Amino acid sequence: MLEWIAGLASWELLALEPPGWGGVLLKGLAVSLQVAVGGYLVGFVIGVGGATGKLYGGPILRDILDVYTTLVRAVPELVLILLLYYAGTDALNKFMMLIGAGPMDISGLVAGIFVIGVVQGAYQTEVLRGAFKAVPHGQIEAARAYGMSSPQVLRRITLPGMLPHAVPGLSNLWLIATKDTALLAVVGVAELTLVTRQAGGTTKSYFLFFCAAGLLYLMVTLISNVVIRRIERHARRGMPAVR
Amino acid sequence: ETVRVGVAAEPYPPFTEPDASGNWTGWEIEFMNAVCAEAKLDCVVTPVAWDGIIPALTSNKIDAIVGSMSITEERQKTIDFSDKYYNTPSVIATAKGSGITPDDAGLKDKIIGVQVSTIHQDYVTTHFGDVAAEIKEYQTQDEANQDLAAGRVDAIMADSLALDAFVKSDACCEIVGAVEDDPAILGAGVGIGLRKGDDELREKFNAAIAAIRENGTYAEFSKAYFDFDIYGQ
Amino acid sequence: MSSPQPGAETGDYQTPPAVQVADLHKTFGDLEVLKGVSLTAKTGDVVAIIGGSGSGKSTMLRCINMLELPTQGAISIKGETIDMKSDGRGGLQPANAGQLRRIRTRLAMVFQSFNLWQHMTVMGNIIEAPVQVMGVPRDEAIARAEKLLDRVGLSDKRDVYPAFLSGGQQQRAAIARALAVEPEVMLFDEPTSALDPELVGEVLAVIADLAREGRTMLLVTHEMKFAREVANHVVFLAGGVIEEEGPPDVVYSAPKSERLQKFLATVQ
Amino acid sequence: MSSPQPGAETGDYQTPPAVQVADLHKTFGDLEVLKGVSLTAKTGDVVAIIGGSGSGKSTMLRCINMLELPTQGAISIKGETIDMKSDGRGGLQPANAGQLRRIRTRLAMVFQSFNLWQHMTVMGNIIEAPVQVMGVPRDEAIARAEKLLDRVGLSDKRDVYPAFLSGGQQQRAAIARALAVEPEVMLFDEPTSALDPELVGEVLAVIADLAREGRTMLLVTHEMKFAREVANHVVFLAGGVIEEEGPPDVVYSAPKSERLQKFLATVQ
Amino acid sequence: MGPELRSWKEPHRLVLIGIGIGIILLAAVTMRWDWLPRYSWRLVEGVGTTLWLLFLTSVMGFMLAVPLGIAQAAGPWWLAGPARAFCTVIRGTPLLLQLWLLYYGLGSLFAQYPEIRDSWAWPYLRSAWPYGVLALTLSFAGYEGEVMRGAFAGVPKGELEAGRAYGMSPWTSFRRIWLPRAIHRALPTLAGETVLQLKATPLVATITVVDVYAIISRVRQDTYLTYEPLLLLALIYMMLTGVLVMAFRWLEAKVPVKGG
Ligand SMILES: Nc1ncnc2c1ncn2[C@@H]1O[C@H](COP(=O)(O)OP(=O)(O)OP(=O)(O)O)[C@@H](O)[C@H]1O
Ligand SMILES: Nc1ncnc2c1ncn2[C@@H]1O[C@H](COP(=O)(O)OP(=O)(O)OP(=O)(O)O)[C@@H](O)[C@H]1O
Ligand SMILES: [Mg+2]
Ligand SMILES: [Mg+2]
Repeated sequence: MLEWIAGLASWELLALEPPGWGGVLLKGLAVSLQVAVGGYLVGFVIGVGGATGKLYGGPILRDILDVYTTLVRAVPELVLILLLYYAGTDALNKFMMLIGAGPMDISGLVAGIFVIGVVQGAYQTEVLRGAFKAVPHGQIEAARAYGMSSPQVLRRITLPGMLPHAVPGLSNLWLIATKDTALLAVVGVAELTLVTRQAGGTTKSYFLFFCAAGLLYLMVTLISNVVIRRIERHARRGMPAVR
Repeated sequence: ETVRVGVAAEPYPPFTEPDASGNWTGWEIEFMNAVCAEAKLDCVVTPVAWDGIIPALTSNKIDAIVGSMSITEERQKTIDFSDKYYNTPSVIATAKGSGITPDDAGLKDKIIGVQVSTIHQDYVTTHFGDVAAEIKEYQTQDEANQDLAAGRVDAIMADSLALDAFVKSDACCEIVGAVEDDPAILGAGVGIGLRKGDDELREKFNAAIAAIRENGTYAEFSKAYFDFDIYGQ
Repeated sequence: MSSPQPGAETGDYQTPPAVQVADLHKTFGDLEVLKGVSLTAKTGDVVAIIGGSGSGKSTMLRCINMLELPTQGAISIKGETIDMKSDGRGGLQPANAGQLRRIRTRLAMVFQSFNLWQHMTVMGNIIEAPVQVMGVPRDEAIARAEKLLDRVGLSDKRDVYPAFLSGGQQQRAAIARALAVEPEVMLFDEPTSALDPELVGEVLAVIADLAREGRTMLLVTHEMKFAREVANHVVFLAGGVIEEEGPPDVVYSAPKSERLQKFLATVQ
Repeated sequence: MSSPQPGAETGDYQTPPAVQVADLHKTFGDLEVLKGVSLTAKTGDVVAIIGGSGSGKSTMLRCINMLELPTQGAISIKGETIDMKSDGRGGLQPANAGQLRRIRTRLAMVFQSFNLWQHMTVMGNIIEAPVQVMGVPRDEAIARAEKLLDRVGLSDKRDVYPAFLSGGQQQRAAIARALAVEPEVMLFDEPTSALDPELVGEVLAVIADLAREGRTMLLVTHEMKFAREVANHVVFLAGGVIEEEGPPDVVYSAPKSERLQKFLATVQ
Repeated sequence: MGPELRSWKEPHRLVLIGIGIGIILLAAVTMRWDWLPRYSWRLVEGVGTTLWLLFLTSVMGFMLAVPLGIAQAAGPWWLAGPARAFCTVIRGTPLLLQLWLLYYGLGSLFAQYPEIRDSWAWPYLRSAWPYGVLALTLSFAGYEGEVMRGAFAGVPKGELEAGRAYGMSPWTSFRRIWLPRAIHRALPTLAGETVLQLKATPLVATITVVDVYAIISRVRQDTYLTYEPLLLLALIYMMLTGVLVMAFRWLEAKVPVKGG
């Protein structure tokens, strides 16, 4: 039964050239990263807009944003992606047909970035809202008193001021984004988790390939952490250390 | 005419599995090639994750599913099936020398493992649900096999092919025999999944399946995989 | 030491007043803090606002640049009235964001709690508004900031973050930040609370200078002597209204209202 | 108005001094803020610490209860010297956490920036230390806190969070918080900076009361008049050392050092 | 802006509620729901399992996260280092992998030893539940430890100093000032993480724990229906999330924040 672990010894399965699966894993990682970066950025734009809307918007906007964040965060991503990709493109094509245009084929990759972005946007809205609230109100008042426009206040005072409070939450979300890409398997995108399962299932060396994939994910995390720590050190520059 | 044939992206040897360069092989792939050649259809393999394979079919992203799908009444409410193209008996495996028999008496107070959402799960729940101590549901057959080896379940029920391969590769366990047949649950075998109302394609496939059974092609490519007739009765 | 009383000589009675507050009301929940305050400051005036703790001095100053939205009333800066509309819940809100922003660039405020931007150095705090809001080239803003830092005696702290400054140093940085935008009207909320007498004298001199340049100033202070020396008009706030106002000499030497008499008695 | 000079009459020369600071040094990076300060306050003394902005007044006060760790020097409270050991980097650190904690419960501090706990109401802030540190029953602490709130004139704000208070109200809440622990020694960092003259008079009365009860007080202030009225000993800090000290009458009327003369000149 | 809860009777809310009801009605009429009665009891049981799992693992995970956060924010290097390493590894690898390593890796190692197989603990060790709870707890602790680190570091220094100045022991000042302030700052993030945890629970289905997600997968496989079971699942998770979010809102509103 321990062939699982014994399978670890078959290093040659990780060779970069077929029949080794190393190259396939790396290609899967590249796809995952592509989707993660794209989705995260889309999510950040939505998050900044959503958080400002929730804090400073009118009651209607706030309610709509509440519905958005609650719905999107509540529904499992798998359901969202199935609905948005299959039902969504289906409806889109029926609509195109109705107005006489040809059907459109939306690639799984684009759909994936869109879906991850929508999901990330909801979570980032909440993280950023918390961070915005942590900026002392006086700092924002001072900026308004000096005639800054709302976007200027956001860019010059609120965003840098809330950064130290937002970095931990945002970095969590980034790491989640890298792993959420696994869901794109459903729409046939060959990302890291799917190719790992294929490799494991074909060769029966599950343990080996899951460890290999785990290490790849961990590497992404470690590299991300270096960047995150640097951002955080920069963000906390005006704050005395607590002991 | 191009037909996009969906296969499960997760490997299911010996039926469908990819190699490291992305080519799909296995008995079901050969079956598909034979059927398509016979029906003069231009078939392309399109891997889709198992979770998304039905929506992919209904939203026109693929046209047919060749994925060891058992034909049941319940499923026929949602999609159509071609005629069956294989059917294998269901068996019970236990640890070597356990003395367990594949019936009510043998499985009394035992923990039984099955793969979730299979006809086997249905069968075990219906027939042994009252006597067994617990029925454990696994996402894949592989995991159920491992837990049998680890002693966390006392018996597993699955397709004879899957268990045959397992007991051959692992000395821990043995097949103790087939369960009593129940066609209502164990179904009418495996068919090609099709969109509801796509009758033209279904007719073509049915004719082709009958033809390759007839002309020996079916037996020919099956030889390399199985030493018995997988078509069943 | 005594300062000139600039407004009295230079006031031009043809031009509109620098700041005009008419019938200002402000309510926080159930608490009515301001109950109809009216105030006019001519160009070059230095108006000292005095009154007990919690009497609404800060609130009034904050209403003038709309940091606190008035419940009722009107505010004009240099003759331009800030457009306001009802917010539908019994209060007011600005009707024209662009106009408000433009007016705010002509006002500068020194906050009671300083409100320095914690993620910028002292220098960064000072050049922020000139560079970002008024479009002054960076080099020029820095050169000007250096002169201001010199003036408030903070040159050695230019690259320090606010959290590492003493209270008085923070206050001086806040004053330099306000001066950097060269505002026409300055709002000071207790600009000397954290300063020692030596520096109070300095700030006094700076304010007198500014008045001479024709800038208008409203300052909340609880240092009566300071108010007397620097202001040409004193306003005493109590019970949500202006209880008494007038030139400092008159107000201080011959207070009419009983409340003001009591308030001043504790000082002498 | 004039207050008694309590320490002078009630000081008992047999008992150890309430606060003794010996040769205190403090360095921030390259900046040597304190260069050897020594100070003795007898029980019931009210010591006023004056000096320019950034001269190290707050730092000295913060060193006394070890919020800032001295680079060198010794501090005793009521004859008990705070155990310190080298931190291996040229500074000192407390050697005995239990002792330090015990000593701190006998000290109370009012911070220059108030540092009220933002997640508790005014009442919560006041009863926190008595209930959590000193084990006073909650009811009793609340009853006492209500008297204190009355004394500082904040009864109507007992259930308000600090963010919604005016500057002076925050300062009064901070003073009430300090009084609630009934400390033997009180450290005030500019306790009246945000207060109007009326309230300054109140605080002065409170401090005089406390001195009469035999409590010792060290207060940093930049209001010379206040210092003169309330203190029986004045310390002038400049250039990192005590430039001059003595009874207020002597220090104010006949300053010896040139620096102090200049400093006081700006006040008169 | 106060934390006042506005009424649902405002016109735009009525419109939103109307749209919601419309969508539900449309789905009820045009889709196939005949399977629902057969699975309803199992669904209820599944929801129970999911909730219990969520509650257990997030409470235990949070209790682990607090020391992890404080160790990183203010601990000595020999505590901060391991805490950071733990959070990094947990956050850096997929939960599924952790779950499998625990259940199939560690779990089958136990089975190797007859002493363990014969001991009283075997019935527990052979079931999947403890492994699922352990993996989810560690995962929550890893993510939340990171959030708490930021929250602890963000509490204004002056307020902690005030605590110290009043003679609070480190423990009292931690319990009364640092922790509540940090939790209050972390609440919005915490709410999000808890919802994430809710959606992480279905992974335990892979090690034979039957939660609501497993039941829905079962329905999907049995009927080959695409959208109906998924929509029901979405609805169930939405209701669970709604309750969670409301609970956190209520907690958040307990301390008003100016300008919030
Ligand atoms: N944490 C710190 N890091 C670096 N420098 C500091 C720090 N705290 C204070 N300083 C510096 O030490 C000097 C003394 O500060 P301190 O706060 O003791 O002054 P102060 O006498 O209280 O002044 P004020 O009357 O303005 O409050 C100042 O120059 C200040 O910038
Ligand atoms: N955001 C707010 N919400 C509720 N009440 C407030 C708010 N801001 C101020 N108040 C209350 O309004 C009153 C006036 O406050 P304000 O800050 O204007 O006083 P002030 O005259 O500046 O006092 P001080 O001299 O103490 O600074 C006070 O009672 C205060 O508690
Ligand atoms: Mg005020
Ligand atoms: Mg100070």
